[in-house]
Amino acid sequence: MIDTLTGLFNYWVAVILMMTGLYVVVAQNNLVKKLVGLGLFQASIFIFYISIGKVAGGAPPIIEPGVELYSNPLPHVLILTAIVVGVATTAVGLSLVVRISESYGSVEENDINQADRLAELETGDDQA
Amino acid sequence: MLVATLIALFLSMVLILLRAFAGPSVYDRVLAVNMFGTKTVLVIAVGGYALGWTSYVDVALLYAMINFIGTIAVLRFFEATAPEQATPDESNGEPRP
Amino acid sequence: MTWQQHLPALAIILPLLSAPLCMLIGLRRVAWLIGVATNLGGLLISVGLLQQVAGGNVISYELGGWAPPLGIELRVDLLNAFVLLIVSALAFWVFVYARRSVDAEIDSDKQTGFYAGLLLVYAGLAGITLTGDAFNAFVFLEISALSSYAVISMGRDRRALTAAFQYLVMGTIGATFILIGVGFLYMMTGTLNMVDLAQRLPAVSETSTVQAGFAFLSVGIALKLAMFPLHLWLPNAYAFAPSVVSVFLAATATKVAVYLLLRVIFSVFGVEFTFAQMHLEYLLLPLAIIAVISASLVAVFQTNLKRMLAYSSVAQIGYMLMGIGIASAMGVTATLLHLFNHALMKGALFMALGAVVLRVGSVQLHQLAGLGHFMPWTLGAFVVGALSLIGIPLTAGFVSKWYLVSAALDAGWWWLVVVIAIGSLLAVVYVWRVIEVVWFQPPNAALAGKTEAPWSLLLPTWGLALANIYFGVDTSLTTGTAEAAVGALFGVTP
Amino acid sequence: MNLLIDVLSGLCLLAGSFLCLTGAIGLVRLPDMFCRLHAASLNETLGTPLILLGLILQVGLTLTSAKLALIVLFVLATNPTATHAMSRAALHSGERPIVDPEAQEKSSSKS
Amino acid sequence: MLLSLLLAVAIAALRLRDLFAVVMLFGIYSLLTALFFMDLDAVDVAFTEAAVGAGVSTILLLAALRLVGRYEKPHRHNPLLPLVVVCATGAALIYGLSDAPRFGDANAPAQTHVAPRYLSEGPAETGLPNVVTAVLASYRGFDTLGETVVVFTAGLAVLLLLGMSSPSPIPDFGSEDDQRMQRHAAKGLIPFILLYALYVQFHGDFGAGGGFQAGVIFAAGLVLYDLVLGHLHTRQVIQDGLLIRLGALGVLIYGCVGLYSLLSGQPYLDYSALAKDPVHGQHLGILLVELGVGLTVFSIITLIYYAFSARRVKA
Repeated sequence: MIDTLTGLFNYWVAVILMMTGLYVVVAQNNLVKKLVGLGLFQASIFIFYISIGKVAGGAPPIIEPGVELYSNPLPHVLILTAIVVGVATTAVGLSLVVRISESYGSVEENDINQADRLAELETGDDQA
Repeated sequence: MLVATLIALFLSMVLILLRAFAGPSVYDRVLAVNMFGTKTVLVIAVGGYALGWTSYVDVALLYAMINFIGTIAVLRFFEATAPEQATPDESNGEPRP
Repeated sequence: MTWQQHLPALAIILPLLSAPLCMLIGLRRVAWLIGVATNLGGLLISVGLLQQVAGGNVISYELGGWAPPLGIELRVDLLNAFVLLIVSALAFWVFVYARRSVDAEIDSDKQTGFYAGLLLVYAGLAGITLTGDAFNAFVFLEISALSSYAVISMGRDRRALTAAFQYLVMGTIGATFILIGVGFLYMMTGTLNMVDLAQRLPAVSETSTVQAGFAFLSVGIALKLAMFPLHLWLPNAYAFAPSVVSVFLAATATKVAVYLLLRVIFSVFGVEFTFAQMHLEYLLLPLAIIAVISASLVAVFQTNLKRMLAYSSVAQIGYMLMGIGIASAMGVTATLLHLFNHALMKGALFMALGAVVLRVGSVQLHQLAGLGHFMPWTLGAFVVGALSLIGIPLTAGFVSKWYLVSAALDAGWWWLVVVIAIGSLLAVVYVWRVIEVVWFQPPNAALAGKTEAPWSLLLPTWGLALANIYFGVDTSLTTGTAEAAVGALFGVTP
Repeated sequence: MNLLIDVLSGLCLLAGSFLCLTGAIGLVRLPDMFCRLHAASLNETLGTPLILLGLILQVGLTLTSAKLALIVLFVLATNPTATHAMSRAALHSGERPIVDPEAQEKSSSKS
Repeated sequence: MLLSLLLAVAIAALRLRDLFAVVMLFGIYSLLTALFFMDLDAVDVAFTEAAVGAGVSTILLLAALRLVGRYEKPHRHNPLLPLVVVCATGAALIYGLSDAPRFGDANAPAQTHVAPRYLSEGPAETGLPNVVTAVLASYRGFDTLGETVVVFTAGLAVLLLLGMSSPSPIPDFGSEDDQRMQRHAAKGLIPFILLYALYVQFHGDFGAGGGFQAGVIFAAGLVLYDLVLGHLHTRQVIQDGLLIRLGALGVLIYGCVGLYSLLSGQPYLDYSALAKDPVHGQHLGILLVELGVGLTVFSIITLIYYAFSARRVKA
């Protein structure tokens, strides 16, 4: 039990961070904050992956003479890709938010939903 | 000695974080973030040396750059976001050439 | 290596590189031509691939010359060759259809980017379909997802923006869940290659880590394929996207997600693990049933026809999951057939609506009264697609429903047949509502002077509509392929 | 010689750490934004190079130490600039230094 | 220790209403994550996270906040459903981890199956001591091609969404005098930043770094120039349509290196076909692809930054 607690400490923290990030995404009303939450969520996955690749006493996987034990390079490669994907998603999300803010005048989910509902009720027409 | 330095750096990071949480003004936070960045550069440099990391200096150098650009960007964009907060006598600066 | 051996790589590379080529040239007409040419190439390649694997053999293409699991492998068998054929055929057809519709709906200075975006969606879907590497699938998932957000948001209505944003949030959570699942599997096996995973998983299948990995993968993919409680992003995204995008995404995107689910369930984890150990069917079946009934009910009350069809898509996905949930070869065959047939019918239906948007500018039901008299051909195609959607004999939709019903009866689940019947009845209701308004009501005054859609839209629409009938009559090609593909799935992993 | 270098670098590190820590304490304890800025930036601008200098002394003459020296130069150039920009921006946005003790009370209770 | 700090930052970011503060805390969070990656031997990842998380993401978020407003409205919401979702996810994660190999275990399956092969043979097969670069650009080169396309797609999406409206310079703060200091500092620093980017680009084979990081740093240099010396200047140097074309060109460079090997009868992206000696070919191939990646990343990030900062604030 103790071993499970300490031996996996990194993972526990990553789990709590994931939960925090996910909570921000699901519960927050502000679209920018949702994106920040998405960023937190993804960053915690990065921690999780990098923790998988760590070898106790290992060196960074840049081969040098005289060093025997290296950490696992594969998770690093995967996360490099994932970081890029993450920032690409953030950029696209932000430009959507900017456009939403311009056409609705708000970036709060409640306001937007309300505006949509009102428009549908008034015109009975939900296709521009 | 390196260890002592690291501990001092960590302590100051915690203190800086306190300020970053507390605010109250945006500039306090900008300042805190800027200081935090510098501390991170130091931790990487000192820690990297102490623990024998490879190519840690590159990362530290990159941090120093990003930190500066980040601070300037924050100030710029903040200024652009809240023009109404500026006092009238000082806000109308000369237009840029 | 001969050029035939390069087909798997080319199937992905061609659209992947022609998108930047479009942007490099920067002319919208050229972009469209490049798109059509690329997709024609893609279609030919996928036919070629299907022929190569027709005998049941499997092609493994080692990218970079590194043998898997070291490098990334493209792995083509009957299943994904079949799915690739669906995707590329629809993509080609959509591109033929696109020019007039895009001219009408997208600003001319954004058309080049729009075509490039569509090509990227296609490239991403082709990548997911062909790859034999779990992480690579994630990368292509993101390519197709990011480009779909972009093309969806090009819709004229501002709700296209919120729909795209909602899709972005849900899609990213889904992709991240998939990433967590892959991480768990990697932790326990040390590999990302699907074949290698399948070999190494049985040894550790009792561990909670693998079970959690399975759960995360399933939930992540379920988000992507809009499985019932996670479907909320879909209706608005399809309803407010530009017509071309609605056609393309409705016909292909969720299909590829269903394929991915099949791949994970059958090729990576194996039937044994999925059904005997994890009992996925206990989750899939109820959700599929709720999806069929509730989404069909909601569809009945929609006044926006595109949104109605989108809800109908959620219900149809329910049928596909039902097939998987039955967990027999027959059931999965039904799923595969429905993949194909649903692509045909939703393609035809959305294309017809695209033509309506072009001429009328709206797909609001009350504005379309009597439109059948002005656009008989367009709405004729709509009716054919709708009949297929209901599952009338001699249409494609009937074939897959027939297989589904037989599979349910084989399993002795007559109540499932009742559910399918209720779902089909509801489909009759929502489809009849439309037919009644457009054909039998007196023409709306505002419609005076509307003319038939141009032939460049009609031709592709009718092409798909006739395909619905053709594959309803001559079932040998589809059922033969689907049965063989499913046979291989169950055979490889007993 | 070695001893001398060790002592020197130790002194540098110690002094640098001290400055950093006091700067951080100042950041938390001082009453208004400008005081905090003052404390933080001055200490930092000296403290960071000192620590890095201590490190350079230990590393010896290699590519690494050259890069460290580059960081020192960088920090020396950017830190005052950033501080200057921050104080300017703060002043322009209506932030005012507290000069009168009563207001100071208020401000510290507020934060 | 580090991780507790991370947690504190994350929770604080959750609670604050001032979005500017949230973004800044997000920057700190990235810095901490990167520090943590350093500790776990992931130099390349730390490098990227620093450049991307603390640099690009933060600047983009700030640029977006300029356009959408800075304060979050207080609102009431029912936290029950989110809590259930989050707790279910957390429970599944914890359940999954209870059987996981211990952290740092050298005998975990992840460490014994494929990875050792990369470490033992990678340098000999590709001629690169940095195994991460070798795996990234050669063994899993197809992923990296995908990654480059993702970046390109993001640029395309932003271009489609925000377009290239006529530039509106960010308002100055203060007079000419105030900025003199920044300008001098920036003018002195920018050449170094650009030089450093080139160093990172070509040194990635041996140390941390590579095309992606170099592209980000190069873009950061331009962003700094733009921030301090004004929008209009930079706009004259680099034109709008040019950037997306450069990005496309980068992807095409990558793709065509692969096509070359395909045409010479090798599998796609097999760089051994590029030269007589396979190892030499690998090295050359990796150099070329990294160049393509760097070009795409640089131009797309600059493009995205411009698209955000050139947009006018609408009331």
